[in-house]
Amino acid sequence: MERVFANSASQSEMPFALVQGEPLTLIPQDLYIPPDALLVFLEAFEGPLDLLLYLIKRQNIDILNIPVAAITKQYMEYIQMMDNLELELAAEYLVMASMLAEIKSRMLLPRPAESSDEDDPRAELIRRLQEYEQFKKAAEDLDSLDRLEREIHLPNIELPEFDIDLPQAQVSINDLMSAFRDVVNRAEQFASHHVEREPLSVRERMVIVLERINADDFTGFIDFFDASEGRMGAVVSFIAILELLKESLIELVQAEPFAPIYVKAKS
Amino acid sequence: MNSDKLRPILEALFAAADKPLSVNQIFELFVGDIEQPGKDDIRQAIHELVEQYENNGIELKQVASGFRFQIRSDYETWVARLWEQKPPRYSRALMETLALIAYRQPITRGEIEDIRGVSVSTNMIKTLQEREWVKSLGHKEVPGRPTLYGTTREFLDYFNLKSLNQLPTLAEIRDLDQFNPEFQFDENGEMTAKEVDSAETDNV
Amino acid sequence: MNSDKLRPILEALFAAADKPLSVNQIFELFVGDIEQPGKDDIRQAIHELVEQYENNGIELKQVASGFRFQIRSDYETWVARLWEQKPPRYSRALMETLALIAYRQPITRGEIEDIRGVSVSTNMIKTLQEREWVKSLGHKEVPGRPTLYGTTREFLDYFNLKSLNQLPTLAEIRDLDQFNPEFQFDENGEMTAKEVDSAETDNV
Repeated sequence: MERVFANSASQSEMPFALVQGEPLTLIPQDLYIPPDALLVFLEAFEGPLDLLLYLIKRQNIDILNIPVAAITKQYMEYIQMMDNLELELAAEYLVMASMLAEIKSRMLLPRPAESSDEDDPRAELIRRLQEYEQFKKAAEDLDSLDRLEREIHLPNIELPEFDIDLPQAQVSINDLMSAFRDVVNRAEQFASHHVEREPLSVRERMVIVLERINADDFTGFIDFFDASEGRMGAVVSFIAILELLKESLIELVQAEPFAPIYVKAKS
Repeated sequence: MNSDKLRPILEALFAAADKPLSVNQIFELFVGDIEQPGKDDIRQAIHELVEQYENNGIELKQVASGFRFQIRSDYETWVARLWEQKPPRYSRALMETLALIAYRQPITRGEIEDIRGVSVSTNMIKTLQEREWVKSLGHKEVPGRPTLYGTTREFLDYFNLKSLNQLPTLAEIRDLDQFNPEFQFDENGEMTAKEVDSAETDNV
Repeated sequence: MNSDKLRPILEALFAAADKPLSVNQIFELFVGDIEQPGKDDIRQAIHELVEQYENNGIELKQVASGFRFQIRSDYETWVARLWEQKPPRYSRALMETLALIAYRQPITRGEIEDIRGVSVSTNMIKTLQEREWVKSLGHKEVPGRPTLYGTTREFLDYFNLKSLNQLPTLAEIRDLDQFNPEFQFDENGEMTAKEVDSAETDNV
């Protein structure tokens, strides 16, 4: 296993920094890759075909003439690394692994002397790799076209003061609510995004605080509390200020102990 | 930089800018360039541009904070027909963006994108700002200093709300769904025109 | 209506519209007017406008769904200084999916997945549809009736193209016949790069 890696590394360089001699069980032993870097590296692949293409290109192998055994071995090592890192391994990577193993085993069998190209067990894999490479390139070409918001900008030309009322899009509060419900439902399918649900009164107060401190350099902490709002109002203000502090949107300033506290925009 | 070279650059700048540009603002844009025009060069080029557009459908016009291109009011009749022909409609994506700004303000564009899992186009935010439903509340002090957005007084007025507090909570929205299966979407994700009978909620 | 009169009206229309305008759309705007221009008049005026803006900072450009004013990309350097926001970026996965839809339309999600070798997330298709780059063209009459996707005119407009023909040509795939069926393993079962004449594969 180490040998293959040494080989491949000598043929072309690995694309990230290598740190030698770390006593890690992570394979291969002579080639330590910081797990973070490896993670980024592995996540850069769009899938098994992309990974295979990378392995082939890195060694300057003609795609039409893939050394299946060597490539399979390298491929399996990457799969193993992903597994060790507990990367969520897409099933497609495993399917590809078994496809490679099958091709490899078929190539070990003797073939009739009169075999045609179509009988080459690699044919299907090569076809897929070529097709994928074609569209990988097409995607890059597409990405480099001039496009709106990047190279192409549209003019922003002001309308004159019209005497006529231009129609505006009509929106109902139901539209707004269902849009919110949908976006939250969708976000919740992905565990990483929990849309928190602070009471809106806090959100609203946060905005009020922000508006006020943007207007003035320093606003007294006390000014955000209005006795007429009662205990509930004070609590809402207090939570809003804490929330803004947590999100690093504001800071509290106090010159010395017991001096007045001021709220200002974080800078 | 002579004015023949400067003129089309300024033309591009005035056309692209979403606010009027003053001579000073334009001057600042060139600071550091090898060929840096002086303020008089800029004034001269602006003067030429104003003349160049004298008989056109658009004009370079001076307003309080600088110069901007605008449609000549002589052509109002025809321009207004563009809207009659195609009354604007908001996309689903825009509604979701508005909903997130309303419910999660202050919020940055990046945060909206994180929650939606889909990128938010500049145009969408611009449309909401032009409608005066959304405004900038300042910047978040993180790398890139992204703009924080929130809803406006006009937003509340439009939806007939006294305060954000009156917006239904998510739990209430979900409860409502059970009684009211009227949130229908067609294949393109567009909201259908069909309105619910609860008159107090939807009218604008 | 002669083209001297028509030209500034069209100029105002193009400047005001937020989407490209086609000759037909413009023609419709004048229907019912006493002085109603014909389509050829409109084409002539557009032609003159394109020429009029030939050396300017903005240009009247034809894209898939019509003509639009846009800032000439020569001036992008300066225009980019006006805004702080970076243009939206799209992932490789999204661009690959979009490329497949553009070049292979009509295509189903399953077919895209076959070529890319990975599954295509629902969010990605949604993003593409929200951007109005991709639309459903119907269903394929196979079990499961999967949706067939294709690109829209807005896709072409966004990428500054008049038609699909203007897409960069696909790289050629070399013929499978060319490939060499010869290979050999060394003692350890490692394939050698060396090519041999015999079709023997069995010395492992």
